[in-house]
Amino acid sequence: MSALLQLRNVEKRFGGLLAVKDFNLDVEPGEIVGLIGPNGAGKTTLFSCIAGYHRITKGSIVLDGHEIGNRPAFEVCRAGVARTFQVVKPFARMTVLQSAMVGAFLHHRDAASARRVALEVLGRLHMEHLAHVEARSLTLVLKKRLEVARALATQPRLLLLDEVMAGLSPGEVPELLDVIRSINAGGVTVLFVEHIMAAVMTIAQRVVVLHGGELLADGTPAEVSRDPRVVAAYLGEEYAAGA
Amino acid sequence: MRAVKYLLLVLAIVAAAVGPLVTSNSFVRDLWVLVAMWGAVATAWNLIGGYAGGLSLGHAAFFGIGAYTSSLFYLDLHLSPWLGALAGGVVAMLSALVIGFITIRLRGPFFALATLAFAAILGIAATNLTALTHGAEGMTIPFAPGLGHAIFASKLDYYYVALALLLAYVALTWWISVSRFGYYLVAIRENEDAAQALGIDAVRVKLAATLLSAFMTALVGSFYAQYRLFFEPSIFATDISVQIALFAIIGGMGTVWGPLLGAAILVPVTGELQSWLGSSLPGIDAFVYGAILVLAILFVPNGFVSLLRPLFAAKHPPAATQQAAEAEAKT
Amino acid sequence: MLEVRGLAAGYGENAVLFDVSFDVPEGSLTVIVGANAAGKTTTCRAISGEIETRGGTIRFGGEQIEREPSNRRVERGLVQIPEGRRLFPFMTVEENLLLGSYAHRARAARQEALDEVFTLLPRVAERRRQLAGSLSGGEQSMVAIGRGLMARPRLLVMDEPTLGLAPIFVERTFEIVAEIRKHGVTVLLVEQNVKRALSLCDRAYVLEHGQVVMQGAGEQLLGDEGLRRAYLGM
Amino acid sequence: MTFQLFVQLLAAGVLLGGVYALISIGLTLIFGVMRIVNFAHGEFLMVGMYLSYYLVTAAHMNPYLALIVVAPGLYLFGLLVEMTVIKPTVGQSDVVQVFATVGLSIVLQAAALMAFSANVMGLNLPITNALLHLGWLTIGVPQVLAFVAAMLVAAALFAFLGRTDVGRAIRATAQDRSAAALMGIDVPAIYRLTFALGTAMTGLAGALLMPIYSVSPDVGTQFVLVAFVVVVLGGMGSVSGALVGGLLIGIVETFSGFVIDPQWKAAIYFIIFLIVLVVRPAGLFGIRGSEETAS
Repeated sequence: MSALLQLRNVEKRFGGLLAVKDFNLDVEPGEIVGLIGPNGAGKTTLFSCIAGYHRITKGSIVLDGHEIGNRPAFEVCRAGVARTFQVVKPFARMTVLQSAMVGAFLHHRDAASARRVALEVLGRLHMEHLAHVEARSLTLVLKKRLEVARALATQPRLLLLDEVMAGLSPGEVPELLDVIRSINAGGVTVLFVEHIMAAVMTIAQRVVVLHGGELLADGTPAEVSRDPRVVAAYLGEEYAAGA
Repeated sequence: MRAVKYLLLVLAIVAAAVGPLVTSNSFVRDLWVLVAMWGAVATAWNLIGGYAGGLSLGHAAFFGIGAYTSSLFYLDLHLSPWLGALAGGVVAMLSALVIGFITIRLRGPFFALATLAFAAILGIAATNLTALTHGAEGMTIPFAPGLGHAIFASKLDYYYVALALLLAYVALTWWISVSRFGYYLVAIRENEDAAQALGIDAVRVKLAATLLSAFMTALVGSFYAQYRLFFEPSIFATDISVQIALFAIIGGMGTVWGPLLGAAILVPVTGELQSWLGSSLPGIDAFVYGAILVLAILFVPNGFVSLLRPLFAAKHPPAATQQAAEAEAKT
Repeated sequence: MLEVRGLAAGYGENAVLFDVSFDVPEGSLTVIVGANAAGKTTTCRAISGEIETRGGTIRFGGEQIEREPSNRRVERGLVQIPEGRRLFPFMTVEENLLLGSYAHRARAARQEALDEVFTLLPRVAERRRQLAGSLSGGEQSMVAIGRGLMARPRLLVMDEPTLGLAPIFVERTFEIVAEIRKHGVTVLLVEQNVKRALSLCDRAYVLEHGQVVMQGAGEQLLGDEGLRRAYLGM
Repeated sequence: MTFQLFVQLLAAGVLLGGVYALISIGLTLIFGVMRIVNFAHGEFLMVGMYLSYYLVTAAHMNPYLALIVVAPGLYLFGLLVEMTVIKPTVGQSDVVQVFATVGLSIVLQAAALMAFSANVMGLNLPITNALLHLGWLTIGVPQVLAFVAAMLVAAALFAFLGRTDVGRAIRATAQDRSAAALMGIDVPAIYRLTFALGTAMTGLAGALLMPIYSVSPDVGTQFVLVAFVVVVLGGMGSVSGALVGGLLIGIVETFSGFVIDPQWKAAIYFIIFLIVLVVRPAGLFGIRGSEETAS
């Protein structure tokens, strides 16, 4: 069984700055993989490279046998990768249903079937009752969830979630975690970036740690959180040495 | 609710059909023609400006191309303006392809400036390519009524031609607004990055809308030529482009009926003003236009349609909306 | 000198701070630590008036200031060195410093302040004619500190001054912080570098998910297992 | 082309370019600081020209002394416009920003038409027709005076922006408005000041043009497009870019007017304009990324 997503020797350089260095990663079908790292580790950059928003300077990104590195974002999406944005990008003046339909139109040309698919996805995210509310009037929690719904409506094989928890109050996190679990149970592979560690540790089957643009650790949540190099990256060298 | 909506629609169409018959006053009939005509152009502009979010200040270019192309074919090659209009539409699409490639990646004000410059270049060309366009002297089409010439003795006939165009455009806009293409345009307008992330090829979709809008605008330009039977290079002027955009903005951009509503309000108001005061106080009409524009953009940025919307709005439970409104009020 | 009570703030509908309370006594070095996205920068921005507060009070020198615009707070001597330095890249180092003393309270003593900054930060003096944008990250952070000092602060809020710096500059930054304090300036330091910051400060607060979850003397917090949880979730 | 002709054209081009630069500096300054593209810019020029015209014809002032009245007059006018029309649009969508100033431009033009009629009016004084002979080189005195005054004003602006606290505050606000606020700068006040200053400079340009060109309500439209071309060429927001861009466009205009039909000269600008927008949208001196970032 080969990996759904394969990153090989991926490098991203901005002028003189090497944001991602010789990065390798395999994501198997059906996994939930968390990508963590301190500020400036290159997580969002890596996401943007996979999703086609940044060009990579070296290496290859393969989805299910097809090269998607350096393809424009819309082609990456058509290949089966859907993403959310760290800073939500709602279609402000569209309703929730309409927003989801934009995603659904990718595989369903006529409005009736796009609507059907969109409603089905909204149902899975417990948002049907909001179908006719304008996206701009949603609360942030719901906007984040709408991002997921929109992406899901494109019927992706791989879902990239970029800090969907950020900005949620502590009480709102578990609800979204359940949603992500159920999406994964529905057969969608999930790769996510997250800062809220408690969330990462409960949901991820595997955690990949990025530090200074390089792979620092890769393992189960428990393994990773005990890894002295990870502790050092988060709290400072001396802390790890002293603790 | 739905029934009321359709009833209103039927009433509006009937009113539009018989309205000009009520009067025989030529000035009033002219207003009806102008409302239909500018309503149609503004509806065409709305595809780019309202749905796709590209603030074109150069639609006079397509309007003028339509007028010049059909007139040149008619005068020099005796081609019926009905066909000439189609030719004008094709020429406008070709020019839209060129300007589209230049401007499609520009944002907001820069897109507006580039389209403005494009129309200005055409205006200069029309003034100076005298052999082709008769330069500043303008194009005069001899009055020779006949269906094949698309020249009519009665304003009523012109009115029904314009009304047909207008209804076709409004219907097309409605159809687009509920189809994939329309959803994609709005998605791109609202957030291009997010649209790309959902598999939308934004450049292609925007270009398609530009071509369609250019074609539609050019057809009305040909109509204008046959209606007025005279026009000059000033047809490319920025004022015309601004006016086109203005109708759509005042009425309500990105809505099916907004541009028509804008034209229906502004054309008679300024027409009347001009006829009352135009000779004693030239500029009063433009002054009112400008003042309405500034006030509307600051106080009714979503257009007059947004004021009517509560009358038609379906009743959805506004629970989430209310919450958000409160949050917004706080910020 | 600074008393924050029940502070709530955010961006749009994005609530970041829920209930943040802490004190910065006059003459102290107080530290706020916390993981990414815990709300540290938002706290700084609320204190300086860059964003509006949603609830709670901020008192500075006994007076309530949470409704005042930024420029008034600067006039009171509440000065912030923002996250990411935020120098004016197309201006020279010297111009950046002069802008630091734009506030009326600082203008009178401008030349004196400039001399002090150059003495404290000789590297900055060497670079005074260069464009700020052309400096290395470490040098930029020195300029940012200098620019903050030019405002003659009573309280200097430093938001992650070591972020992204090479170890040698991190070390230098902490030395400078200690130096500033010796000059009688009260400092509120927000840091990711937990160990170093906690060993230096009088009192520290740990922020997690927009709330203060721990507080105490720096050394005391250092040994606490809860701190690691706040960062790594388990 | 003979050497003499070349020099003659170059001189004329540079002189014209100086005035173009002055017309454009206000536009670019306002954009640089406030990120507002002012479509009513040409009408500010027109207001300056009318004010100068009436000061000369009705109040019998010397056209160059009139500058002393025009500059503060337009400054106040700019303040008024900023407080009524511009301020509410700061931070709003593109539609609002573009069409608020487009509407303002229509209003001002129509107001001028109502107040002064469509007549084209020019000054006819000894000084407006005076010529300066430098050997075989002949140039108009008003052109020279306009150029010299434009350069003086530009130099004064540079000194103001570079050497005063307020000038530095203006530049700081342009580069990073929230960091500027942390310096204790009152950003809304800087916006007001910048807009009024930009308007005053444009009015000055109008007054300097008055002895050379004639004024009519639509005169702004002739010059506004030149200003946009200059500003885009020099880089939106760059004052020195506007200076260089103005000189370049002045030279291009005189030479192209000689080589090809002068009627086409405006088309040349626009083509340059479109090429710059496509090839180098930041312009020759434009600063990319000086906009405020989201975080």
